[in-house]
Amino acid sequence: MKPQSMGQAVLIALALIYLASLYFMSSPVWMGFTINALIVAVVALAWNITGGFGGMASFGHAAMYGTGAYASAILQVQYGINAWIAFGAGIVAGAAMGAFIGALAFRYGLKGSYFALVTLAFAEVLRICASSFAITGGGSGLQLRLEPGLSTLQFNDRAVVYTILLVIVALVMALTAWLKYSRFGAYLIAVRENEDAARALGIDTYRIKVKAMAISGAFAGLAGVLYLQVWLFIDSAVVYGSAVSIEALIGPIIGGAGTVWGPLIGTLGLHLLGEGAKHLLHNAPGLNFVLYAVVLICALRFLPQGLMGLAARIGTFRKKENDNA
Amino acid sequence: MSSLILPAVLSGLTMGAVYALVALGLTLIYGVLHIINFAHGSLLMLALYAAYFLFVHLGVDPYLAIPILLPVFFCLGYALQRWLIAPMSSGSEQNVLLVTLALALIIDNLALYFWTSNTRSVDIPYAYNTVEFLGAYLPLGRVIAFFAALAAAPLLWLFMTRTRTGSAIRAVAIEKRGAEIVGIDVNHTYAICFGIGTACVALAACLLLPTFYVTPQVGYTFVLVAFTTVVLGGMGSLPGALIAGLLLGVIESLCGLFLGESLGQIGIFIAFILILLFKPSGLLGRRAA
Amino acid sequence: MLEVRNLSKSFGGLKAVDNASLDVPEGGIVGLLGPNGAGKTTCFTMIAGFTKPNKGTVRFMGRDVTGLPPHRICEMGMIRTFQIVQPFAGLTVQENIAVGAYLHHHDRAEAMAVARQIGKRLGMGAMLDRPASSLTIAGRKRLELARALATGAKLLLLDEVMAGLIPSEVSEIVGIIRQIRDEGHTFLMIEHVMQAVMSLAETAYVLNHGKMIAHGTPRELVQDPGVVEAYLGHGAAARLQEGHHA
Amino acid sequence: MTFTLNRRGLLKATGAAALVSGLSMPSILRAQAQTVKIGVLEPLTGNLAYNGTQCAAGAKFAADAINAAGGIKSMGGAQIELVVVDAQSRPEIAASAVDTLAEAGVVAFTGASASALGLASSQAAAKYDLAQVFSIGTAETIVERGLPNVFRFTPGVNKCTSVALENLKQLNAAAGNPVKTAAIVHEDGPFGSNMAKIMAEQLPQQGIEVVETISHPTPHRDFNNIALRVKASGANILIPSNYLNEYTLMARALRQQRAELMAIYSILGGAASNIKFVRENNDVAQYVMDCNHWYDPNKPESQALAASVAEAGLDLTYDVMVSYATIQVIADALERGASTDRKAMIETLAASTFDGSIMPYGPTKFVNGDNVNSQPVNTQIRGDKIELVFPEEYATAEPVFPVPQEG
Repeated sequence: MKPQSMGQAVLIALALIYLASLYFMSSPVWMGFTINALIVAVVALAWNITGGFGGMASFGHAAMYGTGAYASAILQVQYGINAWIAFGAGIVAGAAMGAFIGALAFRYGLKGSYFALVTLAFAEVLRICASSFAITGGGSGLQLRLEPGLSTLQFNDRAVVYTILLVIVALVMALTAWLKYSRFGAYLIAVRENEDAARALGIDTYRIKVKAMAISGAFAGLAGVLYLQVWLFIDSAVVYGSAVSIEALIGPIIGGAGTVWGPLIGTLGLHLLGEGAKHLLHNAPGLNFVLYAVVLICALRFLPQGLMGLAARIGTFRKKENDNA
Repeated sequence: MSSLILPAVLSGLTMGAVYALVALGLTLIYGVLHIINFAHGSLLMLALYAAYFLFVHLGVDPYLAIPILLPVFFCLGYALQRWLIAPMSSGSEQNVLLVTLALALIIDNLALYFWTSNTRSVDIPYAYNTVEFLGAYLPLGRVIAFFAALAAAPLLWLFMTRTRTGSAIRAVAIEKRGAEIVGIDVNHTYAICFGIGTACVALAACLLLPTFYVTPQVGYTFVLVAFTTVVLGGMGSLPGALIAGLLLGVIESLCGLFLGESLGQIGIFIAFILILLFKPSGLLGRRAA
Repeated sequence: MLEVRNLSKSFGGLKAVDNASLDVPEGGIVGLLGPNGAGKTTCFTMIAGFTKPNKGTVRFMGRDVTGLPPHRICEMGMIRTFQIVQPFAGLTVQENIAVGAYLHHHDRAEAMAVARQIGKRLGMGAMLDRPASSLTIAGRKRLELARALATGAKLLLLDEVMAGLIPSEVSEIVGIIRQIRDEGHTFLMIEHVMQAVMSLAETAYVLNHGKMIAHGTPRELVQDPGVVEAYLGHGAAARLQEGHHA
Repeated sequence: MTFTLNRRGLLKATGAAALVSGLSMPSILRAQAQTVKIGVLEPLTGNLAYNGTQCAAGAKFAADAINAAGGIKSMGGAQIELVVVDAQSRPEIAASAVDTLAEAGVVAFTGASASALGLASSQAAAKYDLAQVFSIGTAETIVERGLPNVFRFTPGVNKCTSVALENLKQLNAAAGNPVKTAAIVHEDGPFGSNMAKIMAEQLPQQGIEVVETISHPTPHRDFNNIALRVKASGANILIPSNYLNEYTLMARALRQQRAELMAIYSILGGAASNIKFVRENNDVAQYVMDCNHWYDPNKPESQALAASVAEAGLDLTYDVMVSYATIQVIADALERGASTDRKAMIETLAASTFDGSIMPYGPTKFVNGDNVNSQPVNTQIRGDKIELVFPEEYATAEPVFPVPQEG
């Protein structure tokens, strides 16, 4: 989690200054906007586990995000279960969905394009199912009753919601950092770099990959639950829609996949860019997505390790390495 | 209900022909470049708009637009691959996926910006003509699409096996390094292949427009089915795509008839996941990833 | 320590390995020789659990390990390396070795300590913090060995560990292998570089067209006309007799 | 007119967006003595952009008309300033956009074209005590939540369905009860499914037997099977409830499969009240009947609106009408309350008895936020026009029921 260079330190500091400045700006608009960005950042961090560390680019993280949101919403709305329990259940459901998709996909050795397609298809099947069944409220979705309070995990004050989200993002990042420097993280990176070599070194690669999907699914499910608790409403297009899956992967790639700070920085940067463009282009419909896409392409070409990778090369703290790979 | 089975099968076949047409381009690109073109649906949408505007502004019948749009979209596809996708993805498979995804986002949202989400459709004099076959009424447009697909697949196959360019494409598909050594311009060949794939989409669009509608989201309606078709037919197999497209059309039609139309589409996705899981090489594919 | 009996594998009618048997005694260095496409690597993949044999058994330290997945076999103490060495590029040299060490040391600090110690033992002390992608071929080969050792393996299956090295590097690695053997490890190595096999292996097997055609000390083998024929083609045996110092 | 904006700008899709920027920039309006801000929260991008843009345009026409007529008189002729924000067809954006509206200081806002957006925005607005007057919001959950800031001026799905069936009964009776059987084709979302359920219960009470019920997803590519099943069922009329794209394909397939129906009678039909559908599919559109939101074409304001819409080159859809009317409702509340206080606004709206809107409604009466005196009316496509055919007091043409069969 520690910055490795002056550039990274500056980048991280910028993000932190922005996040802290919101407490002094007292603008509900910017806070609301950043709350959305932080929820997306949690899915981005989820994607980062499989896509960044594990090298398995999912195009369907909405599958876990939506499952988390729906699990929590169904428990609260249909069964009247306490929001705290439902919160935990959403995370567990996301993890279970991740493990399920992973177990199926990796059992048959899917990777690359095939893995991307199968995750996409799963999200799509779930979207259709969620809009068809009564328990999920069909296409009209599910809505939590507006009852602010600690027991319902609903808060009227934006600043409170914002603070909670900041704490959660920090926790997820801390967990990511811990994972990265654990046995599991080393194994996951080994699987990304060379699966056969990893197997030879005694790594049960199937288990590692499924575990990664489960952890990623738990984070994604957490993001889905957060969305539900903040906006109190979900429907199938919103939580299982492809927009979630796309936003989940763009942020980390631009910020730096496989880094701890990359997903947050990428997501914040993109959302700020989109918001800025909206003001510059006078609300031109949909153009923020065009902008995201252009930035994504440029990042793929010019920033192979994302912003964090770029920043790492500026003012390195350590002795300069000659990297001839 | 039983009296409906034959018309449903025929209807499924004609719909399946459209899936096959869309899938032909996708499978060709996959077979050679080994990438999944996520922008395929968006290019279809673009072609539908092109055909629509040709009709509305210049009065060009969608079928007569084929000779105009085929070369235009070939060039578009060529240019996209040569000067955008290839240089921007630096050769990594995952990057290609992401670049085409980004391209889809760009095309879709620009279309939304310029043309709005309004549904548009063309009102042509023969729109309601039907062909009577074995007591079933088949929409003329769909019958034409069916035969066009039946003709396009073998033509494409002939092109791949009988022409110099076709041989070059196949050489690159099988052994990129080797092809480079014998003097084939790989980047050029890739771009040609992408161009042909995109031209297929233009053909599909011209055949689809008389019986369908255009919105910026229309590509999405077909692209997942096209993915399924490509995977079912075997990634990269032209005859596979044709057979799989027709098969999926019939499956969807019959599922819709007996299980309800909603499940018809879930059926396609479930089929898709099952194929990916159990037989990723598809019906006629050689091998999985 | 390792007993392979009647191992067979065919790919679509083509017999890659046909009834191959071999033994590796504890503490030994055994070579597995053969021309390109003889089935050596296929043999390795079956022994190490990467592919399932059609027929035959593999016993390691008295236990039947046939058909077990690689990670289980590795846990028992047998590990293979790869012909084309690919370090985990995103990690440093020490972290690379630690990936191996994690097998029996779940704690990061412990695994890293083991990695440091093994790295130093293999003469990589100076490069431990460098990214693995910056290593030379020789460095990568060492890293491959270090990673394998770090798993605590008793038996190492080395797949052409000398290929692509210049002679001075070869003698360095030969020295290292000897040193490791003396510390109590056992080796089965596929090798093309005759010099290395000659100086290292006590016994060797020769595989041709999937069949074991010879077994003996390296010195016996180079004099076996059948082996030389298989290895270098028709008439090679005769030519080799004339000028014996390639 | 206070807008320097060229009206033809609206011809383009960007029109509404340009309008947004023009409106939210107070500098343009600084010349005015006093302004009152009203929010317009609509999806200007995404899947629902067409409806949202139409709604935004309707609100603008209303604000123009009111301002031209002297603004809010009780507030010294204060001019209405619209603050238009984009809900992007995403609930969380709709909810966040409420922050923007609150920060801009609006007294109330209208929106949003889709129930999902409206549900999200009204909940966010409740925290600000900010009134939301729904333009379109057919889902009943909107008014079932007990939020005091929610006002639905137009009828919900339940009322639309029962009125539609009652109207059908009367039309059928007037024609000598030729319709005995009906087929229902509905999209499988909540809108279609819910409506199909109500119809299956209520149609038999009108003496009409439901012989076939077919649901389909959205989007759906192929309507041949559905047309075949409708035809095979021998139903006299077809009652569809789906959206424009599917409606278009369905109508074509019915024609191609030569289904002989006495009527296509839709409820809140996406297409049957859509002039674009009429233009692009004129042939199959003929005599299609719809029970939907529609204005009272005989009112002078309605005719003025129709003229303005035509002048701007826009489609006159029910979105425009409904949105126009909701601005009227808010303007009336401002007139009576003469206050920009948000809480006071909610109270004034709740007490509204306004009956001067362009809609064919009785005096407004909000019960739990739902206007009990709203009602849908029947329209029918005739030639290249959409005529109001039922109830008689608002009608511009006689209903044709059943449809004359072609030879």
